Amino acid sequence: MEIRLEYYLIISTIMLFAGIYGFITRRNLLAVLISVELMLNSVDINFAAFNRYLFPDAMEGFFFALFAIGVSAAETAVAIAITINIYRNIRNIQVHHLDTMKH
Amino acid sequence: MSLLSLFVLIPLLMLLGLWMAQGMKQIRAVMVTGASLLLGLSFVVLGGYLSERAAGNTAEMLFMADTMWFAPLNIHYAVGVDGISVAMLILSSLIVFTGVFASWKMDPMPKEFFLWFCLLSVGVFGFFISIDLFTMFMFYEVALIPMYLLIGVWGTGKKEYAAMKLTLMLMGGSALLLVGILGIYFHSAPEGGTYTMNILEIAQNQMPIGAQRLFFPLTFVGFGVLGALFPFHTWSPDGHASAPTSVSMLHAGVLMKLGGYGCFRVAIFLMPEAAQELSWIFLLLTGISVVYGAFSACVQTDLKYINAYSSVSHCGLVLFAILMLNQTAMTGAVMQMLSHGLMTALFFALIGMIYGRTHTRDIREMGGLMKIMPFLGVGYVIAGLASLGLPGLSGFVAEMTVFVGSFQHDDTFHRVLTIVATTSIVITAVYILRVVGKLLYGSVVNQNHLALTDATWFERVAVVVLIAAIVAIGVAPLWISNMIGGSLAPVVEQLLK
Amino acid sequence: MSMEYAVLILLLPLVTFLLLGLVGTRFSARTAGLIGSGVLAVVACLAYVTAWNYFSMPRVEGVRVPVVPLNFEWLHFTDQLHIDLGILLDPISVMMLVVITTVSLMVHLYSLGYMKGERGFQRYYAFLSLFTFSMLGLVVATNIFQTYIFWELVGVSSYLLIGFYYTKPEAVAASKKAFIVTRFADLGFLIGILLLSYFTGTFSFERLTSGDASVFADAAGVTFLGGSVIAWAVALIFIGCAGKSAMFPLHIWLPDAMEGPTPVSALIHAATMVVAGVYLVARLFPVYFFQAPEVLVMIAVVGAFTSLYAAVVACVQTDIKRVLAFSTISQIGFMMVALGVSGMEGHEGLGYMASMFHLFTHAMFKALLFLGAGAIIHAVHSNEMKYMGGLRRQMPITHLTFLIACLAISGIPPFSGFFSKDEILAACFEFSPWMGGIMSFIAALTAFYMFRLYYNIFWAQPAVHEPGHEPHEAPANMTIPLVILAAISCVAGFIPFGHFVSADGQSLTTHLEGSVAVTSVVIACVAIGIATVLYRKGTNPVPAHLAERFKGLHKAAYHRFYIDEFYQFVTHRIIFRYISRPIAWFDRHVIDGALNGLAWSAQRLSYAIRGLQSGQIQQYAYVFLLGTLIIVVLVLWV
Amino acid sequence: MDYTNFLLMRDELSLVAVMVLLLLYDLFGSARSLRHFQLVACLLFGLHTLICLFPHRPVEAFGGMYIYKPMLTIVKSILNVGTLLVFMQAHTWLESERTVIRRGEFYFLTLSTLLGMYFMMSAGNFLLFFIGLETASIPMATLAAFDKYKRKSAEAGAKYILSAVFASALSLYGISLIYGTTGTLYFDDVAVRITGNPLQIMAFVFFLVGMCFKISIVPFHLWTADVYEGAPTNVTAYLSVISKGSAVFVLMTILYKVFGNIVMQWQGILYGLVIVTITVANLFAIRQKNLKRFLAFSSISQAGYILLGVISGNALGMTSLVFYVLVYMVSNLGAFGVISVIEQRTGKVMMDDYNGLYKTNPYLSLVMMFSLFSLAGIPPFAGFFSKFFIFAAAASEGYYILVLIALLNTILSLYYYLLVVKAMFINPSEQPIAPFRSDNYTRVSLVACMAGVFLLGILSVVYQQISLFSFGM
Repeated sequence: MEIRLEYYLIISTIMLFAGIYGFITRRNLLAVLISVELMLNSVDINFAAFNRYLFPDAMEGFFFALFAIGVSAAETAVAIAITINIYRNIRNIQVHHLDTMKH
Repeated sequence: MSLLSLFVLIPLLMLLGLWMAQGMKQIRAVMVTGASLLLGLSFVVLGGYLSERAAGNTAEMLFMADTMWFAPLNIHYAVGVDGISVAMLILSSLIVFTGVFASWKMDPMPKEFFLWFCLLSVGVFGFFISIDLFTMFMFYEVALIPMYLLIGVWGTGKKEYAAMKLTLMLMGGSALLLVGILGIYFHSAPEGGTYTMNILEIAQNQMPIGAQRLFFPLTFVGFGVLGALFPFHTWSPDGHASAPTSVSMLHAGVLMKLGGYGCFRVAIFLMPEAAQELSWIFLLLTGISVVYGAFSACVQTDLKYINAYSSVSHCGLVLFAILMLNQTAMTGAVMQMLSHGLMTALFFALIGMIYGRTHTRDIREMGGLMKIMPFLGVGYVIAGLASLGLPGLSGFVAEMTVFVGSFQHDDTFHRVLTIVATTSIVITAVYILRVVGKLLYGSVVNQNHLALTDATWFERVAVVVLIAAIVAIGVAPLWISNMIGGSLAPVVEQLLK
Repeated sequence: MSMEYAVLILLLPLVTFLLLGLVGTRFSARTAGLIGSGVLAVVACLAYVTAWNYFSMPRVEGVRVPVVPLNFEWLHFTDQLHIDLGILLDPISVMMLVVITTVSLMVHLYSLGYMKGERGFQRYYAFLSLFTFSMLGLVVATNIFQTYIFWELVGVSSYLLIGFYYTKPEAVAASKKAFIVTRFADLGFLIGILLLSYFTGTFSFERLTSGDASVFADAAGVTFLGGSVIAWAVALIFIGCAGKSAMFPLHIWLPDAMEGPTPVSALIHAATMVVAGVYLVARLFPVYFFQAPEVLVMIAVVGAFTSLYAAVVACVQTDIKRVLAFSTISQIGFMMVALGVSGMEGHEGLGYMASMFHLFTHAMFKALLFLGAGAIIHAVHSNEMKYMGGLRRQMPITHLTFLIACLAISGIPPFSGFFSKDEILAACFEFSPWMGGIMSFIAALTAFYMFRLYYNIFWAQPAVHEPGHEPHEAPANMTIPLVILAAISCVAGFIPFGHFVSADGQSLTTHLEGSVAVTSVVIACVAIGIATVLYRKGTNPVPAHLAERFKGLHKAAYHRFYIDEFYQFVTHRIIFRYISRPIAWFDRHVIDGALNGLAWSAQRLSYAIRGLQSGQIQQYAYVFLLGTLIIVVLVLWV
Repeated sequence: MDYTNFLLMRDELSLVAVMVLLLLYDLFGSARSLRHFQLVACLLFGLHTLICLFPHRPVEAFGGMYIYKPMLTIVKSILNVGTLLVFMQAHTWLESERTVIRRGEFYFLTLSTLLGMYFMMSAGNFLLFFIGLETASIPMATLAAFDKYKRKSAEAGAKYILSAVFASALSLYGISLIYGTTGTLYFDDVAVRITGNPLQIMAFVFFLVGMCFKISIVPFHLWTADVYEGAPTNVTAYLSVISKGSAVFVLMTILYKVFGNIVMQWQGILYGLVIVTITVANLFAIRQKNLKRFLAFSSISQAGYILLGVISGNALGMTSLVFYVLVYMVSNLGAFGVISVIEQRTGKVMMDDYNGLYKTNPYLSLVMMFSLFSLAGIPPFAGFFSKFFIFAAAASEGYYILVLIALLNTILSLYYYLLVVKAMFINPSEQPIAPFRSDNYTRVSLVACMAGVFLLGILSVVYQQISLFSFGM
């Protein structure tokens, strides 16, 4: 069976929306972070797949994916640091507790 | 340095002087010196203007100066005056001058008060000398904002509400105005030409009629808000009632004239065709203003409200006359601006002085003041008589010019409106005499008032100067009417094109 | 010939006004009064010289030509329309100069005594000077706008003088009423001027009355509601005249105006200002006659009705100044009628001449009556008849002069009123017998109420006076003017008035119309006789019976047929309650309310949408996503 | 590979040098000498600002990955000056007991974000752009959470990082689709290959919302108020002017350069966004009692006005936008400076606390008032001029109705600015903030802000200089 570009795109889109869904519904900050990673990774799949299937002459897509992975790692690091900080402050990491500032 | 720029420079120097002044004496010294310089300067300009004209100088604007300011947009700092601006400059400097005397005993924070007062003057003078739309608009806004603090800090009654309302409504007006100005700017030259903000240059170029139809109402209403155009006038009663004396004077006396002046200088001068087409709508509104303000004034009990509504009526007449779009009526409009400026300033000055003594402005709580303070009483009567159009005082000259001019249209619409507007002279008489009767005549209502004193010397200065000006215009109107009428010729020419 | 000195006639009173008005309090009362009176004496002399010079000028083709010694542009409207200030001397203006300065001088002198010791004496003289100036300016106006200017100025000086006792509420109310009513009438005047000037392109009297039909060419065929536009214009102008001259229904201010000092009533509200309306109609007479004859008829009708109305009311008033006030209204009615029935050429212009003549004689004897009344009021400290009676002994000079005036107004020869009234009646009879009959009846009524007044004051039962306040004759400076005016009233009738003043400027020789003269004298005598019977003793019960019998009529007449109440209703109910208050309410609540509502709704909206900012990061993301998708949808499918 | 390419990146190199020097100084400086850290940092950064002040010829490095245009010098200088002002205002905060040991980090993190912005602006390729964007935003989260003992600060950090990642994920998704449809990441090539097919437009929208997040355009603004309120005041100031300013400029250049083919679409989108942003932000702002939150909404509405400069798509728009950002920066920093110094001294940030401030601290009140007036667009303050020009820019393309709506909104905004003025000047107070003397750094920065507020408009040279380097589509 031939694996076509569409398959990758479908997968990546599903990942993206799964990530978004997770982001919006998860209660735990870490779960939310994981969801964000899903979103970022879907993008990486996109880049790689486009590069492989449509524009195999250059490596732009791959490189972009690489950089994106690096950046997302950095983001996660910072996010986790902040999460820890939150835990130190309020002793839990429930997202809905982060609402002292509103309206 | 052009002569006219001094009008902006002197108040700025006054700001500086005030900043450094210590104590009430120095503050007064700065203010009196500055205001006198301004007054002197305005008469120098007047003299210069008249002699230039007498010498046959027929340029549209005199004493022009022009400096490139924002080259990318072709914005200049451009000044120049014609007869109308000269008249307005004299009015402004007179009122600034008398305003200083009327707020001689300012308390608290006199320094701050006068700082804002000077800033206000910067705006006012700058506006009248500008012939560049941008500069004009800038000065216009400069004049608006100090009002907020002047009323909010030093006012009385519902001052915060009034100050906010006034500021926001006027800003609303200037919002419309700014769109209008931008529209004019981007149609100031044919496609591919260099756009310009210079009024004289824009007038050379015929704006497309479509654009005129769009921007004339915006510009007119924008300025009209400040000119108390019905139904955008409601800032005026509350604002005037809450403002401190000299601010009311300056605001009703000069600032409201910015509206009329702008309507005429920008809206009508630059968009004559749309003015012809759309004037009827605004004529209706201003016609309503005239009568409506007068009727409203009839039943007010607060002196300042009476005068504020009377201002709505009189300023309505200014816009009304401007919209009549002929030379006589417009001359009348400018004279009405002058006249209303002077007499309303006089009114507010006197009201402030009376209020300062009786601590009430409710006419039901006062009576028989003529006997107690004859000077102020007589002043009030004279102001009242000027307001109801007594010949020999300025109001008559202005109103008659307006009425005769307005009547020169040969269609029923304009005629009927003119007749409606003329009825205001009767209603004006009703409310003026009502106030005079209740306030000054009759017996003393409040026995505590018997101990009150008449005007002090500085109050007398303010009152006498204003009365003198009112009488001067009323007795010898020809030169000023000719000066104004002559300057209107280009506008009328535009309209006839 | 040059008569530039006529300018002084105007300037001197003005200067006096400024002097007394600005620094009057620096002078003692006496000095101020003397300055005022002295200046006025000079002015009067100047007026006489002017009159002498003018009337001794040769006629041109039998016509007295006007002289304009001064005319300058005061205010420029358009190239055609401009207000000039100037002096126009022609027969009627010169005649008016004489009348005004004479009466004014008498009043000035008289006031020296009458107003002695009043607070604001200087102010009083300042206002008198202002009035004199304005009135003189009015009569010498060269154009209709100048008339309007001075018209307003006399209005305001009248306002100031009526309200002279400004601590008295009635005086304040009366002054206000006078001003507003006349102002309302002036609105008509102003609109009339606007109309007239628009269609004729001029304000100038010379152009308007030149008889040149081309002046009115523009108005040809322009009609409005069936009347020609010129007719409308002059009818509107007549409304102004009616207001000033207290024609029905705009007369209501005049009786109240008696709240002012009595000499003021004599000067302004009897002799001079109130005849300004008559004067203006006379001034524009050719316009009325040639362009709007229907308006002339209207003037005659209004005049006659007013005259009748006022005469009836005068019969039952008890305040002597009010009686005189209504008498004034009635007499002005006579003048108006005379103008209304007049023609233009030659003898047809009799009415015009008679009107002016009556104006002249009336000014003298009515001033005399008022000044006399002033002396009486001065003596008894009241206006009411019931506090008077039997004064002929205490006040012989006043009595005598008053009697002369009463005879004059009643039209008994050889006093002046006889001649002028007789000519009016003759003109009326020529116009229509009905008119003549009515006017004769009014003349009889006049004689009746004047003698009712006379007997009630000087005969009848003497009222009881507090000891120490016995009535006494007025001082010399008050009686001398009385005597002078009485003398004039005696002889003025013999002036060949038609020789000086006539509608077409030609000399008009008049002669007594035997039948008319005899009838009127007889009627007057009968009326006087009735009055004598009824009121001489003051004990005759018939008047009371009559009043009881015709209770309704008497009461209505006493209340001046409720015209004032009607006005009260209109102004207070309709204007204040149903126009002004709703407008003020509308302004506060609807217009202001709309703005406040706008502010309020912004606040509400702000509260309503605050849930958007819930503080929940996930909701933010949700909104974020939603926003993105909405944009995508909108961009792709809209 | 030609390593001399690196030398073309003068500004970035200079900035990196400053960062490294500061890092080393922080690490190895003696405790005694570290007392002057603030001074040294400001001086060093000031030097950098001077270096960056002079434009040089346009260059392209790394095959078009890095692009320099003289306009960038102006924008970078504006950002530099702004950052310098923030540094000076941060003095009191940084010297406070809890923060003093971490002040080196503050500088390093701040400068990292600045570096990211530099790259973002100079990018000629989506890759560099993306890296710059992330470099600018990740340290920002740590800055927001800088006051680590404060719950609000931590919350702000969390909200910022989560929102930022979410936004950049969507944005990246958009970029990936753009890549998929055009086959390239270079701006110039993408620009040519954008045809306006639905997929591209969708991709563009995803990309755009990522940028809108940074600029805080409604409805992508919701993080703004919370983060502004929670973050340390100086960070908020930085966030509101520098971060926003750079993002706006980048957005504009990308829209001009890359998406010129679908100008109709993005103008339409911006049209709607401007209206929604200004209106909603103003409506929120009128109720705010916390001044930081208040300024957050004010800055959102200002962002709406800034977009008016983008929408016109011509050189006038760019000039006006850059000028607007400059003026907005000095005005906003003036306001934040006052809030910051008062918060540090008294801990008060509520509007009611400011009642009667003029009586006790007249100069601070005046600075605040002038700044707010400038933000409201009142002459003679610079804000008037910048607003005028931005409206002129929009009007130049015929967006009169948009301008009118924006202008009517200025009434609303004037209302809430006046509320603050009213509190300071009119409202009486039982317990006004006691008079105090602010430190010299703050003073200098406030004076500089006021100089900007007063002079930037009146001295037309600034505007003219900007206009020399502006370009349109």
